Amino acid sequence: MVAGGSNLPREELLEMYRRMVLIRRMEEQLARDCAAGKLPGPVHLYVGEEAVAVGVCQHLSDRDWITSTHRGHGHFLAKGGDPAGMMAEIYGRADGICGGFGGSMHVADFSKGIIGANGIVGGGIALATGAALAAQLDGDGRVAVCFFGDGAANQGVLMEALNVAALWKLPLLLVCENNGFSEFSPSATVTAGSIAQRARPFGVPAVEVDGNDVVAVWQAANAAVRRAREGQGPSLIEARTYRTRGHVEYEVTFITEPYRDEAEVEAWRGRDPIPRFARRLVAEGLASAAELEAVEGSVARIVAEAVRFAEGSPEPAAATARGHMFATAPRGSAPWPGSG
Amino acid sequence: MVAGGSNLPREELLEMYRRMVLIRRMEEQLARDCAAGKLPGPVHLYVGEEAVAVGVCQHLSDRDWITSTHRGHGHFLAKGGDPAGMMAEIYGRADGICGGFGGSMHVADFSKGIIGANGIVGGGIALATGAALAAQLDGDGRVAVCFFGDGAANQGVLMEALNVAALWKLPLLLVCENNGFSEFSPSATVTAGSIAQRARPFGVPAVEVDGNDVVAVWQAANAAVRRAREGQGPSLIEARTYRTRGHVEYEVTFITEPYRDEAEVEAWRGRDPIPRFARRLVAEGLASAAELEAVEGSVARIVAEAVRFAEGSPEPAAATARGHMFATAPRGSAPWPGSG
Amino acid sequence: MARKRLIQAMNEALLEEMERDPRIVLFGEDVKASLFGDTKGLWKRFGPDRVRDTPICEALISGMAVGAAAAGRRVVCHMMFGNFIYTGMDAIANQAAKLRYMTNGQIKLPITYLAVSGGGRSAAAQHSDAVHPVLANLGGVKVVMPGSPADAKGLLKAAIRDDDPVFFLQAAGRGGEAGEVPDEDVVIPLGTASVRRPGRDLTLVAIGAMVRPALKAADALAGDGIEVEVVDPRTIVPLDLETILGSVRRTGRLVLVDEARDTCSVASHIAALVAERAFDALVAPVRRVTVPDCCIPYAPVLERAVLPGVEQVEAAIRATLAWRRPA
Amino acid sequence: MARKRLIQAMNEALLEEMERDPRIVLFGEDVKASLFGDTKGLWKRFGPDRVRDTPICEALISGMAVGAAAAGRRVVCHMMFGNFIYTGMDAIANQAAKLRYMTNGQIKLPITYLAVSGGGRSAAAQHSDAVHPVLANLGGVKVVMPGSPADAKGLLKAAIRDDDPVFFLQAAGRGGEAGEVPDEDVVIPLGTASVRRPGRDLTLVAIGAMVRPALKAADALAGDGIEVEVVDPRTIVPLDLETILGSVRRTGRLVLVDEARDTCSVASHIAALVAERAFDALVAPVRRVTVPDCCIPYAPVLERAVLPGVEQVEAAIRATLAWRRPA
Ligand SMILES: Cc1ncc(C[n+]2csc(CCOP(=O)(O)OP(=O)(O)O)c2C)c(N)n1
Ligand SMILES: Cc1ncc(C[n+]2csc(CCOP(=O)(O)OP(=O)(O)O)c2C)c(N)n1
Ligand SMILES: [Mg+2]
Ligand SMILES: [Mg+2]
Repeated sequence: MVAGGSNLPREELLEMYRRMVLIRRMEEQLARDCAAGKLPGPVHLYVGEEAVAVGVCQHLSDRDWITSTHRGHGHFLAKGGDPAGMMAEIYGRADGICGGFGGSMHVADFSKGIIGANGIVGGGIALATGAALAAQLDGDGRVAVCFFGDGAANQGVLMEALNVAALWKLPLLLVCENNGFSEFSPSATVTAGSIAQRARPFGVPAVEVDGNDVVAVWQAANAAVRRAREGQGPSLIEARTYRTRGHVEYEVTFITEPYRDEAEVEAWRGRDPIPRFARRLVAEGLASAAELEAVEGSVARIVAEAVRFAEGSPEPAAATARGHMFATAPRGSAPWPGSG
Repeated sequence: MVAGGSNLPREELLEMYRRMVLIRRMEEQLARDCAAGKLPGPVHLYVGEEAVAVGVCQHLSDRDWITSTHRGHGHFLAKGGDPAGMMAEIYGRADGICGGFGGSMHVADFSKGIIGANGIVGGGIALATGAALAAQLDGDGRVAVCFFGDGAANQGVLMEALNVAALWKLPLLLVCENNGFSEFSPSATVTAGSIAQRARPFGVPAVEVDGNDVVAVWQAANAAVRRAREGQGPSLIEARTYRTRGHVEYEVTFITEPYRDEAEVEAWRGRDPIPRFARRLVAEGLASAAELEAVEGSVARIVAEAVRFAEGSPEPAAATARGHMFATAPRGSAPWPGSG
Repeated sequence: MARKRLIQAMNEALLEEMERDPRIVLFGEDVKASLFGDTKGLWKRFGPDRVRDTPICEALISGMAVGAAAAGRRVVCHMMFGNFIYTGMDAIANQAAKLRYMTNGQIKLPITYLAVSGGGRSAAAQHSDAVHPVLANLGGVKVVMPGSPADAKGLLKAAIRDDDPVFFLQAAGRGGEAGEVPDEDVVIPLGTASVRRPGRDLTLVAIGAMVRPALKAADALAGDGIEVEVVDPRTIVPLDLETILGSVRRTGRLVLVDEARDTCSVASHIAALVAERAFDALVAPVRRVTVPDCCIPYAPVLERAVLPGVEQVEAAIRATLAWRRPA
Repeated sequence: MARKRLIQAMNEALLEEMERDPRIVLFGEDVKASLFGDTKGLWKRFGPDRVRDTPICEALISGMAVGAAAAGRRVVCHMMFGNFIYTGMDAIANQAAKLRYMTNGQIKLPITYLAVSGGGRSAAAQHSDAVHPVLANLGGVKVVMPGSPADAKGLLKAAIRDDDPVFFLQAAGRGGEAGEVPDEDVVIPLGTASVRRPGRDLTLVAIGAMVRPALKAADALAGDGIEVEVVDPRTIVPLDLETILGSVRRTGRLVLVDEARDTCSVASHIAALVAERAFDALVAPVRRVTVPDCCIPYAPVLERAVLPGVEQVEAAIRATLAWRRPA
């Protein structure tokens, strides 16, 4: 028996459930940490959208590439990034996955194919296209997946990527996470027409999918990833979802007027992908309530361990602040100015 | 009786014919001048594409705006720009329409609504969108028209403009001159799918039209300009045409291998919009061969006068080279360096 | 005169100028919600025609500003963060900075581009660049960097009334900085530096966000009887070189503080100008306190290490004063 | 050793490096047809997988280079004209220059961006900018500007083999310049200046296209017994400051020639470095011969007036030598 008529084995379904819960609990921790003033920089949480990252990344291995967004914790964790390394990074610690140099908007792990979160809206699109080019040249069936928001879909580079990927039949999957908002602007005010349709003039297949249904996302991604691996070129998936938290964690401190209805948020909370998936797993007899509880337990331990790891990690050393600018050490470059 | 079932009066048809001939003869002169080494900079000729600029600009007054391309002589003249001022500009003379500061790729006359040719492929798209915004705020029915090539259609800014113009219902007309090439790359190698279709996902109406048929262009532009003036928003026209000369005048000196079939060029020469229109005018009894000859005569005088004017104009004064950088003279700015 | 935050001063300037000139149109991403507070209330006051939220498409909006200005509007275009200026750089560098010149002065381009610039808030590399050196090198755009709330108001008014493209760069994290702001319609002409503190021993040129640490360092040194003259150029293009040269001619010593990466910084440029034009007045090397040629890191301890701070400024001043020509 | 044009030297370097390393991929607009000749023949030799014509979309291709490099390729990305670097600036400034740093050195980004830069051919403002100061200020990209065909070959090889993003800027109009080019596999390390002519009276630092007028000016002055040392830094980032400082310490005088707009030029930056590090050696003001802060005009007479030429260089040298400390 498989959920919703998918061919998904039980283990895979449970693994997806586990990942969604992991993302959620990690971010709930971050929300508390932010409120407590423990995070040095801004964080954009993915709460409510977990099914998208998880449903897509379930098809990927470490050898596939993803690019992500400013709302990137979910993609990082779904692709197999280390929770402790991420937590330490967002805490700004030396053992962070980027040594404290990047922070929330730049969590990356190239050894896992995670090209990283991105502070530039739309910034991942060209990177993913380039990774897809590399994958095509490698010729061993890798794919590149680009996660981007509905707001990012208005950056022209999306259409540039559709054009090149179509022409070159690149193994690229463009995943638009349409959560209804571009910061504080509702989509209707800044996004004309349909995003999925934007792929069509280039001959790139596109589907719209319920982004709060992890199985539906899995299915859409399954077809698209297979297409890409087989050399048939790019696809676009528009996943309809919603962010139930703010655009950025401290937004109430500077956004003085509401930009959306509380009722709308409530309605979407009712469509929360995690309980929804849980109900389905239980209803279809694929998991017991106890099993799902056990997931919560194991995830809670991972989160606690991540916090412990992050808190125990030292601050980076000030003397290392110039960091790794260049791989080939520059000869004869002027020493740090201001040194008198 | 009107040509091709259009509602165009004879005078307007003859005026369009006259403009097309003017553009052609001006550019043939420039081609000779270039071959003779008389032009300081590169020139991109519009030969074979005149029907597009003329068919569109026939709907515009000096109060409407156009933006143009590196291949901009035709747009400049079709919109009522002064032939002598243009010629002097391309010769690099003080009486050029831009005082010799701009040259071929920057001929502009704001008093005629000509925001100007542009050396940046796609550069006119955002400018035209901004002019359309100004026109909308003016509220007196002005429109902005953006001419751009098929190559420029691959710049993402086109899609950004489609989105904003659709959202704001801007009085904008996007005219893609699809001449089959992006420099030396045939469209099929660099442009996926259909350009006209790219407007659809934004809800922007788009038509394809025979760009070598001035009446067909006139008709398509008629509907689009009326729509824009009435506040119904943007449109896109894709005009299929061909440049029968090179991308740039001296290309044979550096493009050592042919990038297109001579037979293809020949076939398109057979569809040359000027003789084609001439035949039609005569066939439909709208003009006599003698009348069309008279057009040639009057145009030849204009071209000769333009050359005379340009040749008689002095070179700009070296002391003025810093030109008009700022409208509000900067206080306390450092004088010209290198003065010792 | 009333005590106000810098961002409030900007907000007032925008409000007053839009009131004054109905041809002003303002647009950018989320200018209605207003992330920083500078555009707060404008949408309500002036309506959706004159105040427009754009989609995220910096390449378009930076160029739309040019088109709208060329077609007769006075434009305020919000670019949000300095780094997004790179995203919209094409139309800024190729159109805004050139269209007037290329067409022999046929048009004016009255555009004010707003952005926050620089670091200091753990926003990391893609939200913390100080972009003024890049803009200054373009030649065709003016660059304004207010160092106080009062200056912010007077300079923003001047920027908006100016007939050229002006970048008004508000220091990140300085929006909350409070100071006395005049109630009257004060317009500070672009290209006039401000001597924030007189002194005879050394000239300290500090730009934008760096004015505060510069003043603190000067204060601290005053305790040791060292009198530092703090000059805030306020605008980078145009640059009030005369005030700087005049000061250096009196003090003979120059230190510059600039929150820019060192290579091709404004600090470097002013140092070069002085080394050319006031060479005979200089009695010690010209020192720069700048950001090393690296990105702005996330962790606060790292970020503090790369951004110029009071101690570095003090150290540079002391070293300059202690310098003796080798025998 | 054989006499070759600079563009041929580049073409050879590209060909030899692509032969040497099959992981190199090259793309850009019309690289198959090759407007400048640098990529001529590569498509035929290496096929459509490794040599790709892109559509016109600089914002994408500059970022694709980063993605492909991050995913393990060595990339050559042709940006055509320097001004189009502005069009692709977002990914250059926000990704190429930062991705390695932000991720704590997890990756290398071996990318060579090619472009012609600067004026001199009546291509007007949108095809004539010298973009090296802007790039140098980004901190995260290297900048190479060859001053001769031999240097072009050796430096391009070094750029391609380098594991960081490198901009290789060929001076517009210098592609035809001929010179002796070694046949062997000579690689010139980035960050090594070249003393093009020794001299004891004055140090003349000349960058890229400016090396030629600098050498001519030095030649002319030699007739008057004035010995000018001409230093070509060859790479701006990294900068071989030691060679420059060493020369100034010997000569005591410095003139810089840079085909950049003056404000925040590389000339300014080197002047600042010298005014800091070799102040005691200087016996005269440091002069810059640069482009005024304006656009590059079309008409030849105007363009000649704004681009540094032999006479201006000569005049600056003579003025520097004639300078006496006011009594
Ligand atoms: C180039 C650029 N422009 C603007 C911003 C500021 N910004 C950050 S997030 C955001 C909205 C993004 O919307 P969307 O792509 O839908 O992603 P979401 O936040 O909804 O996940 C904006 C405008 C940015 N980071 N980068
Ligand atoms: C931003 C930018 N990229 C590249 C170029 C170089 N270039 C000049 S014309 C051209 C081809 C333009 O093709 P298209 O838009 O179809 O116009 P056409 O020349 O066919 O009229 C290119 C690539 C440029 N001028 N600007
Ligand atoms: Mg969104
Ligand atoms: Mg074309």
